[in-house]
Amino acid sequence: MNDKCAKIEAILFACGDPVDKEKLADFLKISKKEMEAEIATLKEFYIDNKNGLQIVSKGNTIQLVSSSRFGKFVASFLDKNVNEPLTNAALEVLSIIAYRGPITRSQVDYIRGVNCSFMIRNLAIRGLIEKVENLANTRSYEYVVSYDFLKSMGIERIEQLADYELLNKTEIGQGMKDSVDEISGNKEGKNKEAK
Amino acid sequence: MNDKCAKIEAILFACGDPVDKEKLADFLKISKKEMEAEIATLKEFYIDNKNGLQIVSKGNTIQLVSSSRFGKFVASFLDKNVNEPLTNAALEVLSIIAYRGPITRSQVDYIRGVNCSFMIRNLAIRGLIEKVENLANTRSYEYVVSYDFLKSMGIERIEQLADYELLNKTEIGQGMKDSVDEISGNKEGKNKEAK
Amino acid sequence: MYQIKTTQFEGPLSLLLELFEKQKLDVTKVSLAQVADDYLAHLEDGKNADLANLSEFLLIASSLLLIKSKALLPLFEFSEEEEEEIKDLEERLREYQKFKQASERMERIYKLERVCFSKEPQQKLTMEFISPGVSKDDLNRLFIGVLKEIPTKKELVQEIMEEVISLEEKMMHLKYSIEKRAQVAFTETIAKAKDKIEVIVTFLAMLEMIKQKTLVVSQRELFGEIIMQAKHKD
Repeated sequence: MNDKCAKIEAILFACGDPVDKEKLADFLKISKKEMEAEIATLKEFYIDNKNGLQIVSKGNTIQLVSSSRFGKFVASFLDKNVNEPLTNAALEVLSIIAYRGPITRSQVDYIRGVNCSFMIRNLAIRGLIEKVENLANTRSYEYVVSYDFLKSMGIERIEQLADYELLNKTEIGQGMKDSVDEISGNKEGKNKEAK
Repeated sequence: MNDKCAKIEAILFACGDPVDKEKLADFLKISKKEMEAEIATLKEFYIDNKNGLQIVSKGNTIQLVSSSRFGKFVASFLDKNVNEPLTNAALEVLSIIAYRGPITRSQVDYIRGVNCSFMIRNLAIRGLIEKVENLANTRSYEYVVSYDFLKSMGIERIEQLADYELLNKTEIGQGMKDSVDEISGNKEGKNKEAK
Repeated sequence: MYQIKTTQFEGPLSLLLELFEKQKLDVTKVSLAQVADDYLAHLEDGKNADLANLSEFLLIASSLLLIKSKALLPLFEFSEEEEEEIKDLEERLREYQKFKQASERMERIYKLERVCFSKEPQQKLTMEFISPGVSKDDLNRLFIGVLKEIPTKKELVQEIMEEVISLEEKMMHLKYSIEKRAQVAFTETIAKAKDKIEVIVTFLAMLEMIKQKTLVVSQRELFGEIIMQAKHKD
């Protein structure tokens, strides 16, 4: 595989979604025509080598997908594995988003003290949580639980959760931040106390 | 590419996330040993053909990822900031966990000679390390590096770190456990008095 | 002069190692004696007396004092336990050194940004709704559990800072004692010490006061009682 093809493969893979061919050509600093040639080469490569991947073109976009030959096969593997029960950790994340939503991913990470992106993704795939625009920062999202999830617990509105008022407001995480400040420089305070 | 490799490629691609090797072997109706052989073949295929993809493994799982050769290139296409700077202290903790994981917090503290709980928490929030249950003691946790760590270093598995074999071995034997106990014993004593 | 960064992350081992590296020494028992003075000088420096990890600094200081005393008194023999303690320190230093070097190598690779990306989830991948089978009460219990797991400010501070015994405080104390009475025995001042660390701090406080010429000590025999007296400026 030539270097351009490999780069196209890497980008298409990392994006997952369809990618605009023109944008890709610009990025690779090649002409549209060259771009088409590279795409053709990559398509051929997958066919000639009987890979499990293929390229799908639609309008001005191309997308890397798993080979249609294995469509059912892949779907049945996914079915089997996505339907696994949620882990306790994932349920904890769900409870955080329920009681504290709308909440950003990094706030969830902070509350649990571990990175939760994987679990958040998993919850979103199952339709338990939804992304909403972050009003404070348009570059990031916030999460809330879905209406379907509320219904599955027999309620209509988030406020109907047990102890919602109290648990939605409880100050959390602040203690952590304070102590970080204290340790990273505010030692004088501590000395004064000791005296 | 043989049919099994192509199927593995298709499934790994469709899942996106790390996939359990055993589940994959069961699904493909092949033995563990055969599974390892197929993975090795697929890895070789990517190397021989200079593809834009590679396989990362950790524990019993594998994941299909874009090639580390194109790290900066893909990052710039996705407009993503990667590998945010780490302090020396964070790097030290990270290297201890990388080479010695699974490792408990107090063992990390002992090696560095200082309390590392903040560092460990920060690294966990950033997703570079993760907690695993301590098999020897269910009340405490151990830490290991994450997939994100392997991917940010561009290595296929933890053993690829320089001098892994050498540093993975503990030379400090008996003295260690005793002193850890002594230190934590002192702490408890103090806490009690402080109350 | 070398300065320790007074962040909580710089521990006694990294200080010792920097002293070794500065003098281009290997980590051995002999070289430990050579850097012991520098190390103790940092601890005696009042600025460093309230380091977050003072106790860890002091535990190692006690091993260094032991090694120093051997260097000063050739006839002095280490007990088996002391030998063990010194060997342990050497091993820990070498071990820490390995990881420090490994972390430097790791940083170089990390900075290359040879990053692998996983596949972004396809937008279409959202599946049908799958009920997790949790009730309202389950969710409540789960969230309260999460709240309980969050370390409180107090716990964290205590864990990191511990209770700092400041050298300064100890010196005030000693000064008070010797002013009240003509003579004070060292063993008396440590009779109520909580742990080894407090003994060490008291000893360091005594050394510091000798240096500042506010106190004189006498000792009749090797390992005999140390008697402290106030030194009055005439």
